[in-house]
Amino acid sequence: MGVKITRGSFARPGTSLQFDTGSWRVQRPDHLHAAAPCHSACPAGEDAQAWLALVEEERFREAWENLITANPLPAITGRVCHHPCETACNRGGYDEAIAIHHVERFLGDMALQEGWAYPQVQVPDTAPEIAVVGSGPAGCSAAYHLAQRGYRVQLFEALPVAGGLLRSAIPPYRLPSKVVENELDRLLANGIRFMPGQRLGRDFSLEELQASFSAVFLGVGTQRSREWSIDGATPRDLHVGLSLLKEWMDVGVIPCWSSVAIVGAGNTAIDLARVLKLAGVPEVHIISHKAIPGPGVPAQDAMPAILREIEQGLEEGVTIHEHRGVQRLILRGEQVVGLELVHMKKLADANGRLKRVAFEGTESMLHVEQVIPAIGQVVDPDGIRALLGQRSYFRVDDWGQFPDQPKLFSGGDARGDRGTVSEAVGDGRRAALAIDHMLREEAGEVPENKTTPIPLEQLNLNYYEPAPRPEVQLLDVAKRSGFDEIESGLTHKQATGEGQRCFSCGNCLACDNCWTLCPDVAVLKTQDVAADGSHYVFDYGYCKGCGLCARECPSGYIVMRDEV
Amino acid sequence: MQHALEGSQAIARAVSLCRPQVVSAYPITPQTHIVENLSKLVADGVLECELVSVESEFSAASVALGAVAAGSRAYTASSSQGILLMSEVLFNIAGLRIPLVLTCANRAVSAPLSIWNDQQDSMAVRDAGWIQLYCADNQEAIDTTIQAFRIAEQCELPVMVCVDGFTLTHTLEVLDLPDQQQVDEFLPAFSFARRLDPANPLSVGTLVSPEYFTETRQDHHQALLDATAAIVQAQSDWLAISGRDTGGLLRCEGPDDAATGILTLGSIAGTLQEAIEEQGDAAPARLITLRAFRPFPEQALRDACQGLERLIVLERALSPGAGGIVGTEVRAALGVMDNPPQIFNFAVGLGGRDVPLEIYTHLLDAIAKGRGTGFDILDLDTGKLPAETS
Amino acid sequence: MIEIRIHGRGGQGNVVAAYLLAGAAFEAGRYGQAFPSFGAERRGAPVTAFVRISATPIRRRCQVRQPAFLIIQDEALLHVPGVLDGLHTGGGILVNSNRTPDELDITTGHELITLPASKLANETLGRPVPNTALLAAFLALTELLPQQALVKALAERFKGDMLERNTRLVERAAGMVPAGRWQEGDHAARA
Amino acid sequence: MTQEVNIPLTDLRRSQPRFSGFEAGHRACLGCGEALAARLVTESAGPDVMYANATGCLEVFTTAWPDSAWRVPWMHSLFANAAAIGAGMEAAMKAQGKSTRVIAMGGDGGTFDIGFQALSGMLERGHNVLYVCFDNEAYMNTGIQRSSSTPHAAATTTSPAGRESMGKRHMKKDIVSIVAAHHIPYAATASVAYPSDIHKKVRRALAIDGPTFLHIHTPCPLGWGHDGALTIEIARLAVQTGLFPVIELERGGVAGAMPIRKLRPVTDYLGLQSRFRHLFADSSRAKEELEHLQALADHNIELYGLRGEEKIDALDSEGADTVRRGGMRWA
Repeated sequence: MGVKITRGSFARPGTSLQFDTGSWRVQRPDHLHAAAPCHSACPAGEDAQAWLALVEEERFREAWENLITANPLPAITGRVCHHPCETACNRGGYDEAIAIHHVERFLGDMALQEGWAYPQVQVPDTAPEIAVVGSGPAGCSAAYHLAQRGYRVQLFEALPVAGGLLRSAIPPYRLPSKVVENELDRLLANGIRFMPGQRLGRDFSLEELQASFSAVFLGVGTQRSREWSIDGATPRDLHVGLSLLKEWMDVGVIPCWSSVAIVGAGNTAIDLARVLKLAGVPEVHIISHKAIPGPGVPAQDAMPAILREIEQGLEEGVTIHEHRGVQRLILRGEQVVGLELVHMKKLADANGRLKRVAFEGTESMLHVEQVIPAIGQVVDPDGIRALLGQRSYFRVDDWGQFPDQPKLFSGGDARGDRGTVSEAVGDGRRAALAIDHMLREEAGEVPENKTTPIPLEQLNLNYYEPAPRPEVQLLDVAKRSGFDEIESGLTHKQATGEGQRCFSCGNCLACDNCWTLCPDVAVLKTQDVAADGSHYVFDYGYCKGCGLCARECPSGYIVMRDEV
Repeated sequence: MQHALEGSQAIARAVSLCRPQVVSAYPITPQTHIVENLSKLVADGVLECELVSVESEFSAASVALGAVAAGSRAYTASSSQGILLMSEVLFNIAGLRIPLVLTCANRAVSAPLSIWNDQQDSMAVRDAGWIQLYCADNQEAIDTTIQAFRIAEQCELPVMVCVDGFTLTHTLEVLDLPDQQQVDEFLPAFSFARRLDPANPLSVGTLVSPEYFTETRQDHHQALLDATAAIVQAQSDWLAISGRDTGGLLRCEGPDDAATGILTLGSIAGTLQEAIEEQGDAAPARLITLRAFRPFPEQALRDACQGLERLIVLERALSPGAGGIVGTEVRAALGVMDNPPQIFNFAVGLGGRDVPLEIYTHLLDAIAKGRGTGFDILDLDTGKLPAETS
Repeated sequence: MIEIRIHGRGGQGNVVAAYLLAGAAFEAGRYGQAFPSFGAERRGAPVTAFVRISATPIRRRCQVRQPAFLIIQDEALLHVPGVLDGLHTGGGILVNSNRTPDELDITTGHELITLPASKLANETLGRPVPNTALLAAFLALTELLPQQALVKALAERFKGDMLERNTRLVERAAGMVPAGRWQEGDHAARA
Repeated sequence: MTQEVNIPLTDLRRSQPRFSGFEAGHRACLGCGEALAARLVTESAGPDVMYANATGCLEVFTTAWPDSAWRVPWMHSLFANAAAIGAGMEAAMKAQGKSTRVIAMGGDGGTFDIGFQALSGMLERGHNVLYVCFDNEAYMNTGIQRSSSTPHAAATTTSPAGRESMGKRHMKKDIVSIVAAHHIPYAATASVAYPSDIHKKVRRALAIDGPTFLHIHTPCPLGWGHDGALTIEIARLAVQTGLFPVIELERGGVAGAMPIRKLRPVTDYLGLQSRFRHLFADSSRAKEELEHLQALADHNIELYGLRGEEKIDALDSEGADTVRRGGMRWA
């Protein structure tokens, strides 16, 4: 440029780049993808944060495709899940949790409406073949994930149609049968050989399966009701909750009593209570050992049923007797006419073990026409008695694998420690991963990201605006028939709004904060997502390690590490 | 073309002919008439420029500095306290090698307060790194102002044109004012390679560590030394256009064989010249009028003093506790001559005291009495002071 | 070279008078030099200005200590110490006054001529500024420069009606003093 | 786990999707608020701007010859004359008929104190200059001496806390009101904690023909005594406590204020900085000073109506630098 810069201390632009301030650093910032609490908490293994990010940008198909890498049935779980993701959601500690559950349904419904298909996988005829028994959520999930991983799958179902409890135990006001049908049709069309009317122990044996398949997954559920009696007394005309519900789902009618007491605190109890109420039973009581979930109620003391269902039941007129147990059945002949109830609570004994204690002097009478136990189901031992032994459920490891039976897996309700559709979906997926790992003869543990979720304290909440969670439309109580779906879906705008509200815990939001706030211009924005998943790189030639970027990263994605 | 003009008016017209783009101004006597006249030229549409009437001399110098740095020809003027208030900026301007022209309407520096002429102000900033040119009369003020812009821009150094306050600035006389065409022929359009420019965004005024400072200073010093050539060149080029000799580094008048020389700077020269002429052959003397004080023209000075037996240095400022400023430098410069003249050094005309025509005879009397061999104030009259009462 | 000293008061146009006279010299093809002796004085205080007129360039810049003529802008200044100092033998004093020299009753040792300059100015210009009338009278007395040179110098400062009035004032004032009476003084000053 | 970098950083640096007027390799302290603010201002202002910079940390740490961190035409002259230099540049641009804008900038010393007269002159003469003051509330370049911007009760090396002293006795000068009293079209305060607000205000100021003023609160980790990582947090707390009101003034009148969403007690702000450590001593004087500072904050909140709770609108990002997925808040 012909300019003498020695004159009067002139300097050329940007020449400070010659000076390496990176040598000042004793700590360096680094990107650390920590798990979002919603991801860690999802029984099905969904990374909600990842697909919410796509929803915000209205990339719905990609969001759905991300979602179905974990859960093939979002239109179903988006209706029936108890959504622990929302309980875990860090946003709950700020204003209100993201309505992840509703957005999941939004995506599931959109996929059905648009006819989106699962990714096509070419399965060679020589691929190992896996038998999946039971086409409930666990079996369907296992079959789907195995098929997606290139295995041939045969899915055995005792009934003529797939779905298991999805069709038989969840009332249509929660889960319309059309949704179940559509989701399962797509799933079964995905390279799975569906074998309806094939019952274990009747049409084939476990041994035959084990002999002709590379691995077997038992998603048989719990088909048998628990024995129920009070001091040995059982009413003659005892109806069991789940059977009653199944009957109503199949036939569409239910006995019209004047008053009913349902004993139990799970989803069956609530579903049945609501069905009875909606069918016109004037008085429906639920007798629960536990309390209605709410603030101050510890998890172990809360009714296991989904809170939303409990609330809607109460709204519809169901009466819930919390912390109450049945002390005595009042029988007239063998006919129930009432119950003697007593206040009960689980308290720790001298050894610290929890024990149910009835409080003397709190007894009361409840006169009802019918008492229905809904205290749970156990595995039907037909054809698998040897496997079950004296137990009510299968005993398997985290991956669903039976001890001493390396090629045999199970999941879902049959495990006994599960109770929800989402958990069953997760079990099916995890078993598929384990089967894949086993058949590939890979060494070590089944690979899965098990990271500790990032706590709220590690986020910088200054960068988030308070914004309310969207409300969905509910059918008026007066208009509820039991068959029409009560909850509507989110609007387009509500769904993307939830994407915006997402904190993106532990993951790069691409918000530009680190790039904008670096006093040393040592953070550079990349055009595409960088190798480590972020949209920025640190230029360690200049970064002095002040830590501002880490401190001001809204989502806790940057950590400072000591220089070594 | 000849005009009867007041000095300040003539300087303003000369500045205007140089087409400055930015003029910053702050009032101080006796400089005020210059910027008043410039303001009038702008108001009358004769001069098209940004006239910035600032709130202090410090800002006047700073505005001019900013303007030149941003690529415009700029001008400002001041006196006395104003020069000192801007002194920090003056050093800065020079150190940044900013080509700026400033007129110093020389005035004494307070305290005691005096609004009248001497040259203490410009002498106080002689080490600021500026070129300093002293004018003997208003014609020289016109011609020097025009030359100053070219010298400044050629050398990338600021030029201070020193004009005796009142004695020149407030004196109306007959002056030759060049026309625009002559000035345009002499002075190219302003250009400054290191100007601030978004297309080539230089950083100006950086921090310079001990590692580089000395070299930067040397570069500046050398630039001032080299400026002597530019001063001489500007003078001869302007002579060719205007027909007037402005004196180059210094002006020498009087008989070649004179044994006595008198060296001075500024407006005393005219009075001295007439005084010497009045003496005729009785007391011939060579009059040396120093025009360039910075750079200090050592060689030209030695050449001018060849053959002198004695040289009287007459100046309008002093360095209290040391003596003459110019005198000291002249002694140093002539000390290396084979036969240096004996040097006498006087200050005269401080704080506006009239320097009468009798100055020459007074000087001769004084040196005859042995005064001035070191340094003396010539026109001292302590007898008139009221007696101190305690 | 002729040296003239003008005594006036702050605000009376003392400096302007000096500039006009030097300007008139220039208009007449002579060299002129004019400068004030500035002080810290404000309006009303006695002030002084100096004028030199010459056929050759003027280089001296010292104050005028021995003027050939004094122009006094009001009669009261005659009593201010130093006003008459240094006036050449044979030099003249022109005083702005409505009275005759005799009526002024002052002994100066020099010829003193009075002119009711303020009165004339008030009548002609509408303002009692004595400069133009005094200068016109001065030029008439000394015949140092043609009146037309003064008019030209005035034209540098005034335009239109004001210039016309000043021109009339020049004519009027010049006619009120004896023409060429101080021509000798000029020679005296030159000597 | 260190990051794998396989993108050529030099190319990437050259192709950042935002104008860069302020380059890496400068020598500011870790977490320097002033460096960040200067970066934000230059990025907001764009390339067609020239800068006059007063003496201070910013000038020293950006231009150690022969290096310069600036990518814009930039000039440092002296401590007191940034506004006058800017005025000169602006006059030159006007004379040359160019549209290049001028930003003059200085620290609190160069603005509130030594450069105040030049600033006032520039404002009064109506130069088309944006003056930006980076306020870190003391003479940091010379070693943390009190300035007229140092807040009440802060300890500096010339207002130390001791047996007879609770830090600076006097109040912080209300510079923005003084500046606004020049009847200029736009004066505003901002905080380095709110970059998009700075961006908006710089753009707004540069769009105005006439003198404008932007006063940016910039924590100094060294002088305030806090970890460099806390610079933004502390700047934000100054706003959220009401001690540093973020306001806009047009023609001398208050035209807007950033509401405080989450009002915080002043102790949250003071407690993070060692310059206020003496206020947490167990003494009645310390407690009184804490109350005094709270009262000053309360006064600001009342004066400018900073309480923002009534008006929370999810789409209104005023009052918080809300992040958005995908960034480019400034695009």
